[in-house]
Amino acid sequence: QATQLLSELSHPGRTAVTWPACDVPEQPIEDLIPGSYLSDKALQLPELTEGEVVRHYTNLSTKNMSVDTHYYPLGSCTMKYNPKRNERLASLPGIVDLHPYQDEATIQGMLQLLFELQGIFSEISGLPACSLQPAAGAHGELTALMVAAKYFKSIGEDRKVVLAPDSSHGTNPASAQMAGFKAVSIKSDPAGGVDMDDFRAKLTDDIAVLMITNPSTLGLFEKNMREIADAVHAKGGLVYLDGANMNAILGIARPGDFGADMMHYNPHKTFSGPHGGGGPGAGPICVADKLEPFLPSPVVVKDGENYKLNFDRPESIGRVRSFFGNVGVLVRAYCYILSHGPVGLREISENAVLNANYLLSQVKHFLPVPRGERCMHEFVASAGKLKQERGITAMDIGKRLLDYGFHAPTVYFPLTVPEAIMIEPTETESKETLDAFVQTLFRITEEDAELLHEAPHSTPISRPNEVQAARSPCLRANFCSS
Amino acid sequence: QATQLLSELSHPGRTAVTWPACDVPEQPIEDLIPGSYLSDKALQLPELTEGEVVRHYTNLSTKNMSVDTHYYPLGSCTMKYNPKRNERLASLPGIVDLHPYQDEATIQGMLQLLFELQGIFSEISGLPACSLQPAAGAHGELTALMVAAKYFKSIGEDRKVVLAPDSSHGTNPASAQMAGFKAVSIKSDPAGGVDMDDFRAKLTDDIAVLMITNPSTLGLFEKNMREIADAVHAKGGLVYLDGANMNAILGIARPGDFGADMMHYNPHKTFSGPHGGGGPGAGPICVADKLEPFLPSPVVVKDGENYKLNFDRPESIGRVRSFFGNVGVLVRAYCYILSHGPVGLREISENAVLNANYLLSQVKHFLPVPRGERCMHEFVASAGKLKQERGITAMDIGKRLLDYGFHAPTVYFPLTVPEAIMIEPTETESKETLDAFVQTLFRITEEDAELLHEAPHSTPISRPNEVQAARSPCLRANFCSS
Amino acid sequence: MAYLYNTPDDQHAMLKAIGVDSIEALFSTIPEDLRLKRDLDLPPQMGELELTQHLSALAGKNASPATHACFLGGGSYDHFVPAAVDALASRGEFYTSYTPYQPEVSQGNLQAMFEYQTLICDLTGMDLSNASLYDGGSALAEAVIMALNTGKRGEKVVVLGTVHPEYRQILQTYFTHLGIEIIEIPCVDGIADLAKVEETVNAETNCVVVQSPNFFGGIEDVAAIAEIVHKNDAVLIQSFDPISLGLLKRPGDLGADIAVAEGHSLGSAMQYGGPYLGIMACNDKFVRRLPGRIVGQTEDRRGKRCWVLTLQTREQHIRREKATSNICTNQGLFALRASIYLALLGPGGLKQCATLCTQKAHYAQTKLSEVERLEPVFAGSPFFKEFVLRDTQGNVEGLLAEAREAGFLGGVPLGQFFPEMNDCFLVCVTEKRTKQEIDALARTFSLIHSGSSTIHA
Amino acid sequence: MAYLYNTPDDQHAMLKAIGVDSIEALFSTIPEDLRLKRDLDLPPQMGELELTQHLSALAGKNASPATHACFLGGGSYDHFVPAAVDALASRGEFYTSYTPYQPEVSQGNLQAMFEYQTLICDLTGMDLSNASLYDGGSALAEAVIMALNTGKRGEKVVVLGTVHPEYRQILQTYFTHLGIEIIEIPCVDGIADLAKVEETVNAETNCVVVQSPNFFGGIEDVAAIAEIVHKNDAVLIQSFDPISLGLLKRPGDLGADIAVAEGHSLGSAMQYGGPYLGIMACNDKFVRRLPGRIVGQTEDRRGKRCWVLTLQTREQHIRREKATSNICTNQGLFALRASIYLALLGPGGLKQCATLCTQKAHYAQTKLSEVERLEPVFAGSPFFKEFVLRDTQGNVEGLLAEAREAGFLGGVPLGQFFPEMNDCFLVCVTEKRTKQEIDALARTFSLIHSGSSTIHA
Repeated sequence: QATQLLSELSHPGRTAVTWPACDVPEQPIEDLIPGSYLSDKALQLPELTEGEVVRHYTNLSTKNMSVDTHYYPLGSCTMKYNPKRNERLASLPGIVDLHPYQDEATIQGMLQLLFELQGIFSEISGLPACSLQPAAGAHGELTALMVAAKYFKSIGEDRKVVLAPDSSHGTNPASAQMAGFKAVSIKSDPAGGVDMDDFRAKLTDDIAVLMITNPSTLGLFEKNMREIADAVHAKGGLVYLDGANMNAILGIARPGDFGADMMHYNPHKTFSGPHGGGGPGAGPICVADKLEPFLPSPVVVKDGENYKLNFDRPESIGRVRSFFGNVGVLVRAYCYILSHGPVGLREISENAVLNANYLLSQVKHFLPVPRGERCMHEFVASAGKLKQERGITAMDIGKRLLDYGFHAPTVYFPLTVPEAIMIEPTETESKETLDAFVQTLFRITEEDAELLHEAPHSTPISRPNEVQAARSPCLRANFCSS
Repeated sequence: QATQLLSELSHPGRTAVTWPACDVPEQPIEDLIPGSYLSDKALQLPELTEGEVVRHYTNLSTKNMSVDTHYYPLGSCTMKYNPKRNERLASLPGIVDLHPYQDEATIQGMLQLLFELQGIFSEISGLPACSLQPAAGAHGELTALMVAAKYFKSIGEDRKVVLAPDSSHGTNPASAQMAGFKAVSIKSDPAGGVDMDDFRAKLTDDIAVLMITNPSTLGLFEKNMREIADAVHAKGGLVYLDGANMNAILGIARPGDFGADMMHYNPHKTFSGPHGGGGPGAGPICVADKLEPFLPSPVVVKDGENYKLNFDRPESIGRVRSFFGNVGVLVRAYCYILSHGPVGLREISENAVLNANYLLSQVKHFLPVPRGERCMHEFVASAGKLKQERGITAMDIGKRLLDYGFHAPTVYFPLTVPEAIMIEPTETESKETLDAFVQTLFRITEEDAELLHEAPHSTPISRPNEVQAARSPCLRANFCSS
Repeated sequence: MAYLYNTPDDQHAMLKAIGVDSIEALFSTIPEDLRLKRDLDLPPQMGELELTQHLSALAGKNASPATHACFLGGGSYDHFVPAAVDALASRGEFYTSYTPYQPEVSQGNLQAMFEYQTLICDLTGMDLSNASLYDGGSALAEAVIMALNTGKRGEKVVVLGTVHPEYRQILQTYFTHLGIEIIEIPCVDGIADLAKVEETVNAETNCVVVQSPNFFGGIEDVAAIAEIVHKNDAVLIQSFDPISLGLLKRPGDLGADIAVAEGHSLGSAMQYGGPYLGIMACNDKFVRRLPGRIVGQTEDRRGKRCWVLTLQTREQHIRREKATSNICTNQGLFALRASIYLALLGPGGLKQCATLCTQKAHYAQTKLSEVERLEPVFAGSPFFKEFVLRDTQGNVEGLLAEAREAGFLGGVPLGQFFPEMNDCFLVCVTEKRTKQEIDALARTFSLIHSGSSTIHA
Repeated sequence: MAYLYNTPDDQHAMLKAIGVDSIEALFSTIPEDLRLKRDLDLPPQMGELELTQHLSALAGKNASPATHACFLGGGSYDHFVPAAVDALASRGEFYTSYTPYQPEVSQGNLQAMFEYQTLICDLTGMDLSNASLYDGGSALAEAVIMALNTGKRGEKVVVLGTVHPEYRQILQTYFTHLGIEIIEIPCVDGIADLAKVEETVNAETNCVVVQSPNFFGGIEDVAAIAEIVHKNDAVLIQSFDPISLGLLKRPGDLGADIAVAEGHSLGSAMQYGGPYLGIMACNDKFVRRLPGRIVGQTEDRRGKRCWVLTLQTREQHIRREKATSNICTNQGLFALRASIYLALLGPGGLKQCATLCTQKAHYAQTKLSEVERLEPVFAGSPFFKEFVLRDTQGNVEGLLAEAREAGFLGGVPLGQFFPEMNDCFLVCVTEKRTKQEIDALARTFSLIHSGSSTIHA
């Protein structure tokens, strides 16, 4: 039903909204605003009834796979269950409807929550200072790198290089670039860790920051973590931890304890913020004491019994976002963390790692996992051999999984593994589901190659022509060449 | 995904709920309640995580057609759009969470709403007294018939007969039976109205109540309404209006003005209460002044500036339901009525009738509509000829519509039309949708008979074996012979 | 205009297709003299913003358990509703669909109802459940109808005085005018007097209605009553509190033939009394006499397991005046909520919930009974989550009004139901009440007693 | 334990399959000395009931527009959100899915984003829109990056002083440490001085940032500024208020090359500042430099129209340090909300909404300016829904604190952004404010002035 676009469903004269009559004495609008500023064209927005809008979007929604409907082992994205209570609580009056410029006296409950959350994030990270302002993980990276830049400036050093392993998220080098650094890539060793020779070779005196994802995108804990961090510190550099994979080590190891000076969290991954079809996330960062003065303003402080916003931070990099931050996401993270407590948080990681290792132990027999027998919260299998032997690609396998009611794992990332299939079960899936997934995956590897190339077969659409989409971009309705 | 039953998904040791620790000094439970009263068996409820429950029910939901997803022209059920604002407003704190035994001082807002709603229902019906207590339309019928019984008793008359046309809802005779009356059926005339000869023949001196659905289930306004009502009144009987079809005459004709002494509303039909997969509805009734003393207790009254519950009603039939009534449904009706105002309410009926007549004008060319060229808010087509000529039944057509993404109309009701197909478009569907429906319906009548007998083809299941279901009833999991 | 689709252009095109000039003409079948010649006298239209402001203002005039610690019970309870219940039951596919007349496109509702029936059977220990009735009170009336219809000779209905007074009123309304005799066994001690039951129930008794936990919170000796009832070949109908079954023996284990309940506690809000959920479960022998919808399992043409409405020959739309009941709508959405609630809690969660209610209620009874002005009533009887207190100063109204000012909905005055108990009130303690709230209520009652100004909870 | 699935039995079976003895053993790859040897020092676990009570208590410590008539603006606005927006956006399939990497099972999100892009283009009069950015402030920074990256020689960024002060701070944070010169044109009269713009913009200017309606609510002469900017071959970036486009000329009509906005007003709550919606639209020429996700239309193998993420070679996951931005997540859920909002309002509804804001704001300006203590600032400039008042007694803090006691969030003090304006505050009037509230605020200010005790709204 829902493949028509809003613009195609539009029908002149329909509307879903009735505004109240103007209850103040009305004046001709031209008496209030000069006519030259007023639009002389009718807006081309669609005209629909409320029922049509509801039916359209309800039907659209059912064309998505989602965590609420399907197993979604999308590696690196931590598609865990998003608790319904968090949605309810983040929508409470007095939470959802606060204006960011309300006087502090009227938002003590909110400030208390945010103050506590700063402390919670610091405790989990082992890094004592926290900023809740960044709007997403990548934004947190950028913010932290700006903090680093200001820190070096404050001590009179001019450092330009940001190192990151070649298996890192693309956001790492991109953030380095945006922050004015030079992004340099470090090779991975055959076991998937940092190639120590390459690392040492690239660890020059002008190292500013080493960005490391640990556990890595391969799902491995960097075995030389301490040595790497010590080496960076010895050169006067800072270590940044990409916290995308914190789901594996909550309460088990703290970045601040294993050498990081800065990190971000991805609350939509680790702390169950809903992924929202692409966002919003949030990107709170924690840093070591010496970097605290440079964090964005404001931060929440406690003054006696009162909570306050502290803007009086002369060394701060300033602002990276309007208002306080992605509070709605942070409230959900707070709820999630309180729902677990210290023991529960550790159990999250234990079970995420248990689920991943269990899957690994079952999958490796028919889909090689090149990097290691053991993993943290996710692992990367390879269809390289299948491709060589039968022409079956990681993409084919991913697409075919859709037919069986499973979302595909992440494919072709990290780039260091050929035909990579990156599987992250998360802790909120049952052994039964994992078993069903493994059986299906195995069955697919035995299926006819042609069938797989043409997959998926039972989804609302078959494989789209992505080349055409990029070659002759059609980016809005009624404006496409085709 | 969701065809497994909860009991099959259950896994010992899982749960979705963590209750708080007991914060009062705990005592051994046997010290509080004698052991012989305590269960000695473990409950056999399913054990699931929250995520599993969410996924199960989310997927289950998508196996339903619904107004939010599909056109649903189910005759007699008025499947109109259910406004989202009503759901939000009926869920406001201070509305949704009130305890029925709160002191009147703490519920003045609620009582005001209910008091106003009593008045609104009376104004729309033209009958001055209202009880909001009945829980559903059929319950309203029963209640009104009890009111009638008590009324006759109060004037020392012993009347036993309740008349109702053969095209009426089954609830009419069933309610009459439950209320202790003898249900007698009146024939329909060829045009679908009350057969006046049969009516006169059955209008005996012990007539208690004539129950009439007007507009009728055939979608026709009873042309002899005044004459019928006068005749009943002349015999000392009462006229009851089954308000199921009020959607056709809001602000256009009032039952109290055309002869009814009593009526019920179906707020889930006329006033957009969601149908909820079968309910809840509500069944408020309005009655003439002389019947007011007999209405159930309590009713809401206004005393100066205060609203009160009046229990001091010595002639009342008493209670038909615990507490006040289906308040949540009534709040939605109130919202719906205020969303329209007097003009808007009439427009509802005008457009419901317009849509139905438009559909009728298009459908009659290929599916005969035996009773009349014109209709009110719905009409009944017949597949009788198609069945005779090609073996295609009303059921076949209904099932095939499902394949095309339309819910089936009501079939085989009323019983007076062979192979009845009862179509009620409602006012909240567009001409485009009606046109698409007509085209599809036409296309189906041209399709191969075999294809139709086997329809539906694209739904989650094919036609179920209903005979087997009734013959060897399996009414709970793990307790079926098959 | 709020939700309409037809624009004037649409209307014009449609009228043309119909072949009439005006919408007015479509109503020509309504005799002129029967039509309303004026606009309805109703409040003017409000858009969504105005309506929201209006309803918010009305809601703001109510106090509620969101603002006052709620110790009210008596058949409607302030139990906790997990967010997942609201989230799932508010999906449009559930609440904007109707009775599953077309099973091929209603498997969601049908399976959910079948699961509901299963859950209710497991919860109650009964053989069968229908797919829900209106509420606990009318469900009880339907149970009596079902018992009367089973053909046993007796036509007398015996009802214990500890049954919810409103439920007893409903039975009076439904049956006395039909000439069916309802014999109420007065309750003196807040619990059934077995000797009186023995004395009253006889061969003419069709059925006996007991409630346990009863209206005063007391737990009846249902098994002993069942023995008396069955000895007389009568039907035992038990009204129960579903939450209590986390701890107490199930109606089916106690010998009930029909078990009915107010089920809103299973995941639905109090809503000022409705819509609620009428639970009805029974023995196999009633299978073709059950009122309301029933879902059964079967197979489709391809042999796939599926579910349908079944045994419809009991129902009014088929059998008309010969139907087992006039019921048409059920409370599908609230049965769904109950299922989701039970699936979330599971056996352990329900047991814990019931245990918390019991522990806290007993703590509260002790604590509140220590208030000088108050004393426990029926103190000897075991109870679940409710108990009765007497205000020795005989001013229940005043006491509760002052407590209300201090932030408490402190109890249900019993004088409205039992004139002889107008110095008593019923206190309910659910799992939501905290020790802090209970202690504060006790302190408040004490302060009221001593005449001090009260403090807000 | 809250949401876990593995029971001890499951864990045991899984460990056995893995071939290790304990969960502990799975962490053996983490060097012993890097592990935490204690429990985290965090609050203990709370079940849902406790957590609900805790959050409700926190919420209860906040005042909000639900309890206080809100006249706050400055980039975050108390506009009305229709219930349908919440109902639809809260469907699990929307909010628990992620970036549509698998288009075959993400057509819902993809089509919704394509429609969002279409709606934004239609709303702004621009050629292109991406699928959203974080918020209005960072969107503006991304717009400047995009302008700087187009290859025009100039590296100087000119920003008008009437642009939101926080947005200007963000530009400072993003760019000054990179050595990019940001030239702010001070604002004296609450509106851009065209002569100063003319004077400042030159061949070295890469882009000019203007906001209209600006931070003070004033409507800038964007067309005139565009002329100056384009004469100097620079890029004009306009930050706008989407609601204002119900009345005002669109950025595309005024000559903006890039249009950015804070879009939360389109159907999302204020949420104490986020998550919000960064809108970015631009001319065709930026198509391969746009940051963030973009959805394009294409066909599947069977020729069916469908939608995919496209132009991904701009993005960090492909291009790493050569990407146009580091952005990975977008604000998909809030773009969805904006789409639903715009689809509900349509052109007429948006125009009416904008008109109500304008009429009411002007009424309020007049009314509040009549208060003896207050006077309008920048009174000569046309404005949309916000305006500045001066407290002639210089005690903005005290005035607003007293108004708060009377039930008003009366305005945003401007001293925090402009030290020279610490006797001024910004008042915003949306369609939600009623004449009654405006009059009551005026009365309250008067009463405060006269020293009378205030009354609650």
